[in-house]
Amino acid sequence: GPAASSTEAPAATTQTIKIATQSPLSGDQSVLGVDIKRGAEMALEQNNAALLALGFKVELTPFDDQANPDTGVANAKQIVSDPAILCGVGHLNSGVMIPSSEEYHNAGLVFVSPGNTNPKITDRGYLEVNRIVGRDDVQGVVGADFANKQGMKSIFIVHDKTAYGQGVAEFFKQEAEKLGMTVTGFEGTEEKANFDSLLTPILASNSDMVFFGGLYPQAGVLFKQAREKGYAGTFMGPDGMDSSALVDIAGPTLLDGGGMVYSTVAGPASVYPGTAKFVADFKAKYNADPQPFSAQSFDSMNICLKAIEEAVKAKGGALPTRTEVANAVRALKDFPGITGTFTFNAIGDPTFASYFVIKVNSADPAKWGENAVIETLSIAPPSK
Amino acid sequence: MFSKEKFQDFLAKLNTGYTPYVLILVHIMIGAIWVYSSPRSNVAFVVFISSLLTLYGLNTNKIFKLSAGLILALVVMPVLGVRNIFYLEIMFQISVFAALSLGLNIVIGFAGLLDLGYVAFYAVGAYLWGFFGSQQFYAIPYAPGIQPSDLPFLLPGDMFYLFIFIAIIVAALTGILLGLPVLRLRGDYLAIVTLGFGEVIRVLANNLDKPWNLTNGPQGITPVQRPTMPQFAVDGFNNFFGGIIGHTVSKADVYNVFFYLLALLVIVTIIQVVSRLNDSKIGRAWTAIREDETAAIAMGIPLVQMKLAAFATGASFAGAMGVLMAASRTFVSPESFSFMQSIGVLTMVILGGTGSIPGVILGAATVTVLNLQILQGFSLYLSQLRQSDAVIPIINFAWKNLSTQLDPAKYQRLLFGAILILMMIFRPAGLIPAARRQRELAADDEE
Amino acid sequence: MALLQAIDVTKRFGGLTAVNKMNFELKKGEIVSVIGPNGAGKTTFFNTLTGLYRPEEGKILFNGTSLIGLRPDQIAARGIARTFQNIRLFGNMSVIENVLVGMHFHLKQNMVSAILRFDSFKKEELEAEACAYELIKYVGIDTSLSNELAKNLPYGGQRRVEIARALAADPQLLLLDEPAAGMNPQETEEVTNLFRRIRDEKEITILLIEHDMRVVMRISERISVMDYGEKIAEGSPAQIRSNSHVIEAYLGRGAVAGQHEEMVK
Amino acid sequence: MKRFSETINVRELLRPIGQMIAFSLGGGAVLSLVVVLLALLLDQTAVGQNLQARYSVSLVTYTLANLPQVLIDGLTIGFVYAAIALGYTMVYGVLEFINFAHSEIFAVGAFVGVEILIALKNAGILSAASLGVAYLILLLALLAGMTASGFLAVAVERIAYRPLRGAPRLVPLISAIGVSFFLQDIIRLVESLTTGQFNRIIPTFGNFDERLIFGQLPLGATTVVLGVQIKSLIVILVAVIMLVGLNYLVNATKIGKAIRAVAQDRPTASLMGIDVNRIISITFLIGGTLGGAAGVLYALKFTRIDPFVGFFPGLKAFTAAVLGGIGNLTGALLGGIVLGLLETFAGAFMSAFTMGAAGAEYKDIFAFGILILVLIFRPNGLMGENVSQKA
Amino acid sequence: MSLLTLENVHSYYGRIHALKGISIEINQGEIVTLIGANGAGKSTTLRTISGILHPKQGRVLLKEQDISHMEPHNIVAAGIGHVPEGRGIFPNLTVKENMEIGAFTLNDNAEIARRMDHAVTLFPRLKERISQKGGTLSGGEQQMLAIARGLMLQPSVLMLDEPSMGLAPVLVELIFDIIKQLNEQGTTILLVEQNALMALSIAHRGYVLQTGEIVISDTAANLKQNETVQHAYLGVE
Ligand SMILES: Nc1ncnc2c1ncn2[C@@H]1O[C@H](COP(=O)(O)OP(=O)(O)OP(=O)(O)O)[C@@H](O)[C@H]1O
Ligand SMILES: Nc1ncnc2c1ncn2[C@@H]1O[C@H](COP(=O)(O)OP(=O)(O)OP(=O)(O)O)[C@@H](O)[C@H]1O
Ligand SMILES: [Mg+2]
Ligand SMILES: [Mg+2]
Repeated sequence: GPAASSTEAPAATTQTIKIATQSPLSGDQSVLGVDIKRGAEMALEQNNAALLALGFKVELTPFDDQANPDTGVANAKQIVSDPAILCGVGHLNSGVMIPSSEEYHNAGLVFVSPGNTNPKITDRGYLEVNRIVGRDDVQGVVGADFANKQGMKSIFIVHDKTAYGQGVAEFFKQEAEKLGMTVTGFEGTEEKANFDSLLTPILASNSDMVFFGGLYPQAGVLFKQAREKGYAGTFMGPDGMDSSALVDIAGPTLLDGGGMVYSTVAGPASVYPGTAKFVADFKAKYNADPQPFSAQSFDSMNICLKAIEEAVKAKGGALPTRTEVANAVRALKDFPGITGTFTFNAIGDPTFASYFVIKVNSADPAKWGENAVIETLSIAPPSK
Repeated sequence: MFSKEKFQDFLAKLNTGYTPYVLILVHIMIGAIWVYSSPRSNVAFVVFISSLLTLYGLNTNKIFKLSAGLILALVVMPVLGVRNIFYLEIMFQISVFAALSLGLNIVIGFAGLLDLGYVAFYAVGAYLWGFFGSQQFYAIPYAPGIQPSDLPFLLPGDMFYLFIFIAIIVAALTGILLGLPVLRLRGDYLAIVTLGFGEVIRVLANNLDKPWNLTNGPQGITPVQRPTMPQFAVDGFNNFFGGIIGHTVSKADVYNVFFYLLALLVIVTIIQVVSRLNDSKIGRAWTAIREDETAAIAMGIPLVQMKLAAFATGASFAGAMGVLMAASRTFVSPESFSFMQSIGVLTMVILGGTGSIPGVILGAATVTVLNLQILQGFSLYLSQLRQSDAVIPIINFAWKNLSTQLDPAKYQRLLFGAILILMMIFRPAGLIPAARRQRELAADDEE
Repeated sequence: MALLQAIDVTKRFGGLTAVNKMNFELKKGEIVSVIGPNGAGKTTFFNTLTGLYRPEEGKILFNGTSLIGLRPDQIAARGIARTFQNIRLFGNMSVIENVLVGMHFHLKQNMVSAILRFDSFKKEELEAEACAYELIKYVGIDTSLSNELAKNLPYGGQRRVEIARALAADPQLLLLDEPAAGMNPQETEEVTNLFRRIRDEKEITILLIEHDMRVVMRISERISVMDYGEKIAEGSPAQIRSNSHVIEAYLGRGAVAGQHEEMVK
Repeated sequence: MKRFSETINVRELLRPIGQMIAFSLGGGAVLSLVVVLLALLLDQTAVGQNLQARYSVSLVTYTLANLPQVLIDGLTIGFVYAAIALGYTMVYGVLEFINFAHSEIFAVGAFVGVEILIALKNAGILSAASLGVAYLILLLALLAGMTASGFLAVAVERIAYRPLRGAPRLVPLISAIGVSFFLQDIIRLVESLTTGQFNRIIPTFGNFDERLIFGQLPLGATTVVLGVQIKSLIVILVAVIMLVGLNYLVNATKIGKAIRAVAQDRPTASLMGIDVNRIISITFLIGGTLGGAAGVLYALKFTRIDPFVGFFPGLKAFTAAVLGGIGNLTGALLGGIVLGLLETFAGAFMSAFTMGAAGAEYKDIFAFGILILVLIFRPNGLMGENVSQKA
Repeated sequence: MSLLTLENVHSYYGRIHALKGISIEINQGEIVTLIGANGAGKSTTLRTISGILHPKQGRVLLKEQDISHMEPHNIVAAGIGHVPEGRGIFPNLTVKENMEIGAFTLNDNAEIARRMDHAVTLFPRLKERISQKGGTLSGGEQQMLAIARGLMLQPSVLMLDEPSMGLAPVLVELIFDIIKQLNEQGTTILLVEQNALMALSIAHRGYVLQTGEIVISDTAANLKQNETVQHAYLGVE
């Protein structure tokens, strides 16, 4: 058993294993990217004991992909050229993940993605590419189903023109039309501050719901301005909305009218108690609330650690190869994370990712944790 | 006593007779052996590639320079590169950006037109092959993300070679199309219009997924095909270099070498074209326009035509490089063509020395190495320190306690910005100033 | 037939008529001066001839064909070269490059031949260079200065380079705008002789604007006087010198004019 | 003592206000006419039917009902652009270079203003403030932002631009890009040292978020509520004051004349007894101050700021400056108004006129497209005058 | 005691050694002229005095005060005016504004207006062009403006660099008359002219510069008779 091995085999010389992260640490996407790194960092600090006991010191090697494919690929090559790196966590942008993961694949280095929901990531079927988040095609569907159940008739869809936001929005739209709801508009915008012009058709369409495919900083401002202009319907969004800063930005009027709901793959505290501890630890360590994908990054890192541990054990305490670690990731069964329980399917998607629809209950950012789960779904990724 | 003159004498002595030959060879040897023996040391790599500078700067005969350069670029680099593909990637990116900088240099350095949207032409090339070299043609009816993945490819991968040439033409035409209306504008107006144009191209790439899905929007197009790599090439590479490299090289890595060499080829072509043009009536006309438009036109130089020529030439190189990039990455997405990229290339040109071909190449190399290797390496090093038990000696400060907010990895722009400012203050004419400009600066610095 | 003919040329700036119904004719091989008070419209008239300004009214015929609406570079290509009142050399190009730029439209090379370096290209470049050296020598610049940056030459030297650059275009008509301004008497005399040589040896017609009567009176075969945009007198130097209207408006009666007389003798 | 009219050039005070009104009315009228005409033309075509199907209103009704609000929104954002553009224009006018770092100077102003408000909020002062006090507090934040940005701009010029005065034109440009990067990360560093996060949200206080309602227009099943937010009015008001003040300073005072002289010929200006360095510092001070004010107003209007907030508004503002004719203050205003109106019109009506195929995502393309068009016909911008050097 | 003194002044443009140890003395109330071939360093001398260029070696003294390292605006404030070669008109300022800038150091609006009136009566042409932009003036009009602007300051020492360049003969006469008048009213004048004969005819003393060095200095009358001067600079054969 693990306990036995940890007492008997503290190797005389500890070997160093490294785990890489890649996310934008600089530039305007660093808000999210830095917290991906932090989530992983915290997981490593909290859970490196098992490997240490086996005689392996685990180090984090954080890389900055600058949200730029060229930098991502160059870093990827640097990562794969370091034999001590056995597992990786990243990226934020699908546009960076896709070309970079070609390198991981060539080198047999396993990566666990905390945030890339683009279907293409796993559709290539690489052994080395896994993710613990749901796919856009599922999350969009969850949202649309929910909206339908709530009796929404007309929906205006907005997205942020990123692979993530537009991805979710496209699937939401597809499903919504299938369910017979009217999609009154489908518009993308890179605007971050002034939504006046976009609000003209939104208000004129008199839709029951506005769905925003994207992240909370943009959504918060949009929702705030929409309410200021008198929009009274419901707002909805995907897991990119999951931040207390949303209500801080959007202000109390967010809850007026139809209020605000969001779908998420990250379990709320009531379902996954680990989440609450994570948030508390995070605040203690970094003096800030974790951003979206930070908890997922925490889980991704834990999966890496666990897989390496399993691989080491399977090899009788010796340093495993990258392929062995990659296989070990796929071999994990019902890994208990704070954002779900994970088992990977043949292409690296989590089987039966859990999806929640959550309603925002309070305009006080401090009470973000008290948002109510109003729907829980467990959905398998579409089979290929 | 140390004196400046003595030191300069000493330097001059080093640069005569056989000494420079010895110095160059020693530098290359040390660099190569060091990189070979510790294939992951950044310092070793910087020492190694700086041997190109020694080779360029020291005074040796042309044939020696050429053959040493060729061996370095065609043999030593690929061999060391496949031992650590990160280096190959850096060399590849240096080549790509050097090619882009050389193209932009025609526009800025020679004709004096400030173009802030240069990557637009790069995007044109990349999307051209991205569209024709992938399944995108058959994905037109589907919204991004929801197309089936088993669509056929429109063209075979070997059309890649043809598309390099097509891209040259298409990018040049795009340059002319943009240039026609705007080239009458004064310098800074041109700057902002080209900036706008760069944004327009990026926004189009991001948005032309509706009503017809031509670019697949923000998701980008993948997979983009590469030309076929015959097995014998892979085997040949392994047979030939296997002994030195120490492991068998996979097809993917031979592709890396291939694209690296292709980029080199483009650079050599550009250098030839640019220096020959510069040394003809066209180059003289560009300089004349840069100096005084009114006088130039009164001397019979057709202004718009010459400016268009500069614009189109610059654009065409970017177009060719775009095709190369799309194939090497097998992926194109709008993120590669942001305004920041344009600024990056501009920085390389000016940092290296506007109008100076070797300068611009050095500028591209410096920025790329700085960005991908030195700054990242520095950050990693500090991050390692923070995870170790190391202590700063005298003040007895444990690295562990360094606030996580101070993580240097997050502040690359700060470092980069500071480097830019300092460079401009202390070396405003660039790393290797253009020969002509050097005199200009020397004469002006009293004013 | 007249080489150049300006008929009723008018150029206005807002409310100001800088050139007013100007009629002017130039025969092949002449040296003619345009003089007149400051702001009379002389430079503006030059600028309309070379296409930098488009006149509101009137015709300009060169060798019988109209120049109106042509771009400056097209007009230059038809054989009109010029210098500028404020020297406008390409300061950061060498002297010889400046002269080579003047040959631009005579060179047959194009992008393709320049890149591929055909023999014809090399030959042409060599010839052009030789020709440029010739011209530099011709205008009286030491050829050892050929590779000096133009802006590093003293004022008088720059004026000469400008003339060489204009000659490089192998023009039929050369327009000189105050070529002797800022020159001392000795240099003034040298360039005056140069102009005469250019006309005699190269058979180039010369039209010049100048305030220095030492130049004007010595070489002009004919002088046109402008004031307030109009031609107020025309004639031989002797006629103009004694035209009371011109004396009043332009020459003045005092020391300067007298001095010039003295000097010319 | 001199009489008022002798010392104050009233004409220079009134002229920009008149121009402002003329531009706003003119720009709005032209664009309104275009969309209304388009709507009339397309009403009975597939375009109209598509809209009928989606919103159950006719295209003409849709256009007419939305028009007033779109005009108001367009002008508001236009004034924001104009306010930022003034800073660019100021510096460009004197040094003839694009101060890329202006967007970060703007951001610093925004952060200083917002941090003060957050501090006041945490001290409980903000929530207790009466309306009058709220306005005073806003003024305080505005002044603080202006001061910080003003001094920062002067410091940046000293350190990063002044040593480069004699260098070729592109050199200070690169230095400015360097400053821009540097400041972005400095803001990030400073802000995250205190709270771990580097974005900030302006506290809600006073009545700035309230919307003054003018009336309602029926639109199919719904109504369009016409109104303008108090904070938008504040933005416009401050921008107008800034413009008038700056215009007066530059065109009617001695300092202004000196600024223009330095802009055109530094050595000669110094021969006139003008202290060139001082004038350049003053210019940066003014430009920075305006940038800081714009930053605080921006935060007030759009709620959330981060160290990169300056970038896009900066880009737009610079475009506006060029559109109007760079270096020309009134031009900056006109450019801002035109750009603001244009993009708001594009964002609001594109989707209706293209049957949903293209919408708000193209509004920037629209802005740049118009810029190119304008420059083809007026190569020096709308107000730029062409002082060609004489041959 | 001299009003303005140059002691062994060396000036450089980058590496170009333009003034090689020049010493000049100008007394209160004098007209002093500098003559020399193109590129001799006449303009450089004026630039060095007015602070646009700082000497690498040597001193410039104004009434015994060392001004060699003062900035141009302070030198102007100390009473030295400089009408530069090439005119230096502010192209986007109107004629009127150009003239107002000339009196920048002055704060009395009435006095400024008075001086402006005086200047435009001297050059009626400028009055016609009063609200035209400086950059669109003809060459000679710009020259008039430059001189008029120099008069606005009413400095105690006025340096004029080739004031007659590009001017019609009548105006050249006028300019020299004005210079004489100014001098009679007490302004000390340092004059650089290509038209050396005329310059010498109104000057008290003159210096001859040759490639950055002073080769002759004498009274104007003597210089006029000096054969070298006659031959090289007066065009007498
Ligand atoms: N672009 C312009 N805008 C307005 N007025 C102008 C412009 N160009 C020239 N002028 C005016 O037109 C008149 C003629 O100018 P022009 O330069 O032709 O004179 P000129 O005869 O060459 O004088 P000079 O001998 O002083 O050089 C002048 O009064 C001048 O102010
Ligand atoms: N800005 C400059 N940069 C470099 N060299 C210069 C510069 N200005 C003048 N020189 C050089 O300095 C020397 C003296 O020039 P200066 O202008 O003082 O001559 P000058 O006597 O006024 O001649 P001119 O009669 O032509 O006005 C010349 O050799 C000239 O080429
Ligand atoms: Mg003239
Ligand atoms: Mg001079």
